[in-house]
Amino acid sequence: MHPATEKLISALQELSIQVDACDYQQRGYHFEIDLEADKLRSLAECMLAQEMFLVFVGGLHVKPAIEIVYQFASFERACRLVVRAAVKADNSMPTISDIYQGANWHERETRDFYGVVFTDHPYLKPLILAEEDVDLKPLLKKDEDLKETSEVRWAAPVEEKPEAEKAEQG
Amino acid sequence: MGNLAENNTLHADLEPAIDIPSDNHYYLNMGPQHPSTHGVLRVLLEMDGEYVVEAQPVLGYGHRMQEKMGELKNWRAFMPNTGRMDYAAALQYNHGYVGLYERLCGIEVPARAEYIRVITSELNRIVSHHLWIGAMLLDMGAFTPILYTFDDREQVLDILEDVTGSRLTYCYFRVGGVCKDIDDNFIEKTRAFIKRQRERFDIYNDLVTGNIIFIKRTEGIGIISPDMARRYGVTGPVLRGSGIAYDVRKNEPYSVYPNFDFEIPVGQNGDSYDRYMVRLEEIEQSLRIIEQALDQLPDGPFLGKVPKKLKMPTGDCSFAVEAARGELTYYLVSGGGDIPYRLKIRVPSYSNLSVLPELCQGMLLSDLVAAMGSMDLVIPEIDR
Amino acid sequence: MGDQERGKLNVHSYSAELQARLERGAPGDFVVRDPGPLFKHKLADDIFNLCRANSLWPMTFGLACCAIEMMSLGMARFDISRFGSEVFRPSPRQSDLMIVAGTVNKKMASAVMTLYDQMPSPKWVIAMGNCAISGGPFAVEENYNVIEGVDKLIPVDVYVPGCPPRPEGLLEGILKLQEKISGVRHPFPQRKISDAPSY
Amino acid sequence: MPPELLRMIIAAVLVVAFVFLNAMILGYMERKVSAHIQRRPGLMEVGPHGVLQLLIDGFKLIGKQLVVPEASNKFLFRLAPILSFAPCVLPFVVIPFAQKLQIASMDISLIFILAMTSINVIAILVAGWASNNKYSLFGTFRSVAQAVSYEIPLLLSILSIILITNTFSLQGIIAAQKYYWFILIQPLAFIIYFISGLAETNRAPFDMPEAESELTAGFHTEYSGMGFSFFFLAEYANMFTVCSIATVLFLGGWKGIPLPLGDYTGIFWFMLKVYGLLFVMIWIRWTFPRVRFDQLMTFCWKYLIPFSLANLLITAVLVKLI
Repeated sequence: MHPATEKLISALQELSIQVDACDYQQRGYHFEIDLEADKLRSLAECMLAQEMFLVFVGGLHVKPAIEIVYQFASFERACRLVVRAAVKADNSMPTISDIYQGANWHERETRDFYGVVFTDHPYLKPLILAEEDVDLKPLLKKDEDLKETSEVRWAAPVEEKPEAEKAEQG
Repeated sequence: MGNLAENNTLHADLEPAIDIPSDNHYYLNMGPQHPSTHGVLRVLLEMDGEYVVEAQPVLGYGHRMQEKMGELKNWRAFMPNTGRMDYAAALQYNHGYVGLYERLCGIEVPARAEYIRVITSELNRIVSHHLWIGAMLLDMGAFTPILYTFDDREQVLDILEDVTGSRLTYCYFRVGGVCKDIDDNFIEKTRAFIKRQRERFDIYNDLVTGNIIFIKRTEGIGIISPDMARRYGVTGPVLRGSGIAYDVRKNEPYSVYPNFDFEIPVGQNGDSYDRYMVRLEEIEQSLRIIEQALDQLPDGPFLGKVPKKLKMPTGDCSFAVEAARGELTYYLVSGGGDIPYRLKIRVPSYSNLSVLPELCQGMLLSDLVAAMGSMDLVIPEIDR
Repeated sequence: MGDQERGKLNVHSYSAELQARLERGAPGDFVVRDPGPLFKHKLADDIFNLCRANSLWPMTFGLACCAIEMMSLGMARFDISRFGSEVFRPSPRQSDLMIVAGTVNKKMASAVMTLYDQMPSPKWVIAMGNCAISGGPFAVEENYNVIEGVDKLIPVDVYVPGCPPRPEGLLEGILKLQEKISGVRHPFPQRKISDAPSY
Repeated sequence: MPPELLRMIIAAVLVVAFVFLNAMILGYMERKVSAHIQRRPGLMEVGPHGVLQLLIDGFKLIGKQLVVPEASNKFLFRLAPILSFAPCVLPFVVIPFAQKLQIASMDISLIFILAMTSINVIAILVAGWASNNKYSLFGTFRSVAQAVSYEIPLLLSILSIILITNTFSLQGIIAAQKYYWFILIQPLAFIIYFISGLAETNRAPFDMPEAESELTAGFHTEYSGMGFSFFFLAEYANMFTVCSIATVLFLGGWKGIPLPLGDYTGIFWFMLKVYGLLFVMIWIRWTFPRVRFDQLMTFCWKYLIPFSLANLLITAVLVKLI
């Protein structure tokens, strides 16, 4: 492992964030983190200090609560992290747009598509959608299509889940 | 944010107007129909005379629901859409999409198919850069270069049309390979093109690179510092112009890129001129890759065995490719079956453009146009 | 600028207008303020139509993929200037022809209509590509943003199908439009291919 | 009818006809030359090699609807094209096309031409202001600043010729070039004059007022139909005027290899030289990118004006000594 990556992992563990290593050949990223929304800002600060850049911010509509997916990567070495954080009970999420300015638009877009409110965001106006479509939230799943969080996570290799077939839709 | 005056040497004697409080600010609406916004970008500008105080891009005039449609269709049905996101470099979008499924489902790709992918992708990158050189100079008021670059572009389009069947919005790659094999005719024409393109660089340099007006318009304009690039997630030639040698092809190699010997051109100052030089050099590097790939091209099948209906495992998967404008990442969340549960597409121009509000403070309107041109924006790609 | 002031920047003055126009229905209902010519004469009309047909100045107006093919048409290989149409005017006031090259979505619709209104008559519209004709690949059931056909917004004269159409296709569309305006396909004697100078 | 009046009427008709013809020829030339620079055939189908294209364009523009924007100043909006067109016709009255082909000979013809060409900037100012469009206003600001600045080196370079010839009469200046053209003894003045002339006529790379990629169409963004074509005509008429002054001052006017009926056929040489210069103007336009506005001003104030002053000074000293 690259020494800078090791440093990043230890810095994250100091923040008591658990980092799981993944199989890059299978998933396309090296580490995954499941995070509480409260720790997001400290994670982002740590990432910036360790010279990672923000690849994207995206939403994921699953059953208990909408998850926001952050992906970070490094300019210097092969190191890609996926961070998933479920939104708080009031459908809100702390913003990281003051740490990573690039997150500004991604968060606005996520608000457009999912209606997640990013607290303290400087300018949470519709970006992609028109002003009158402010409540459209087009990427929210219908109830019958909505899945549990566990249904969209990698299963342990031994477990085969044939019932996943039912996901077919029109 | 007031560091612009220090960075921008050309502005040193002309104090930017941003620090002077003034009631004379006015708003200027640039776009969505404006010759220099490359389609349908709209930028709201707060201006003080000729100086931009603040710029606020308004996106969404080209929003085409690509992420929504990604959740409705299986890979075969969604493939054409990938080519329509970034129409200037469609094959790289194809590449990312099929690569994603191959990684997720563990599908083997024949070596010949990977080589064909690399050759056609790099040709597509050259096409995209051709388009960009012309469009940027068109923004700066020079009309003629675009005709010369389009002339070269048409040569490549002829080659690509032979194998892919379309001129612009390709849908050529398949999960497990490509849909049509290349023949000797293709190889011959490609080699002829490489030779021709190398000669054409002289014309570009005569017409553009050495031109004093061009240098004065681009040097020191729109400086993106490495720190700024990191905060905004800028990638691609725009980032490399700032001196960071980040290229997905080297950093997280995919396909058969490790087999080739090529360099990542980087700039020094991160200004528009560096971005121009980086892209020009990238054409040369792409030519090198194509040359090597043609030499090494193995025999064998061009399409592996793929089940009619893919059965995806549950879980998420990410696949990044180096598109012509920067890092393109497909992130797929699967709930099983053959239709994605969620398809997030990270497009490079989106992050590249998000620098604009910070970049253009205190800039002249003409510089804003030149800086925007140097970023190589494709608006329907940004809006998806 | 403070946050309140930022709000000023984001003005969407079109949306109510768009709604009203969408409700009004068919494009034939538009109020045309053109008073028409002072006098009408058959010969004068013929001459003017001949001139109009051979001098179509398109507007610089690209929306998506098709715009690149529209640009290609202006470039050396296809060279629309042979027919006198290479004068791409950036201002709608000076253009005769609007080539809707690409997908029109809800946000863009009002701008398209405004631009059409800003053009002085007589004016023509070419819907280029499947998106402009019918929404193309984006006309799905869950469509929430794409206008399925620009003819829902403005009257269209010529449809050029394709995704995107080849430049030759658009050229054919322009020739068809000339035929529509003047009644004759390409009014002046057509050049044989062999006579054309080779470039 | 007194013969003098008849002569005036014929002259006026000829001049206006010539302005239209000139615009047509230049428009055709511009589109055809640009096409060949860009390696494409250009106008081809309307008439043989597209020669009728500009005529057709003109007719079409006459037939277009005239749009007057709701919020504009309607009187000024309608006035501007006429204000732009009328003064640029007048210089043709004093341009010596040949020894005897000059409508009116004035002792101060050079001053007259310079005065008339300067009015164009007021027309642009009126057009930009009346349009009530920010882009138009932008173009106007730039245009006025540019025209006022470049007037200075233009005049200074002309002045160094005046010092040599001691006359403002164009025929007098041509007569003074009996043995050699003034471009040989005043090359710097010629270059400065030509560059300033490019800027005065708003030609690329100094086409700030109508910078397409920045200001859509600049000061004439809101003009349609004939309003637009008047600006178009004025631009080409001004180009012709600038180049004909350059021909008179630096290239020996109508002088050339003597032809039969030399008093009248000098027009051949005159036109050859003028259209040669116009060709160079078009060539420059389709080759260079546009300069930035502040660079444009810097270039004028920091380079052109000092150089033309120095040139003027040296000329004055030399004239005094010789």
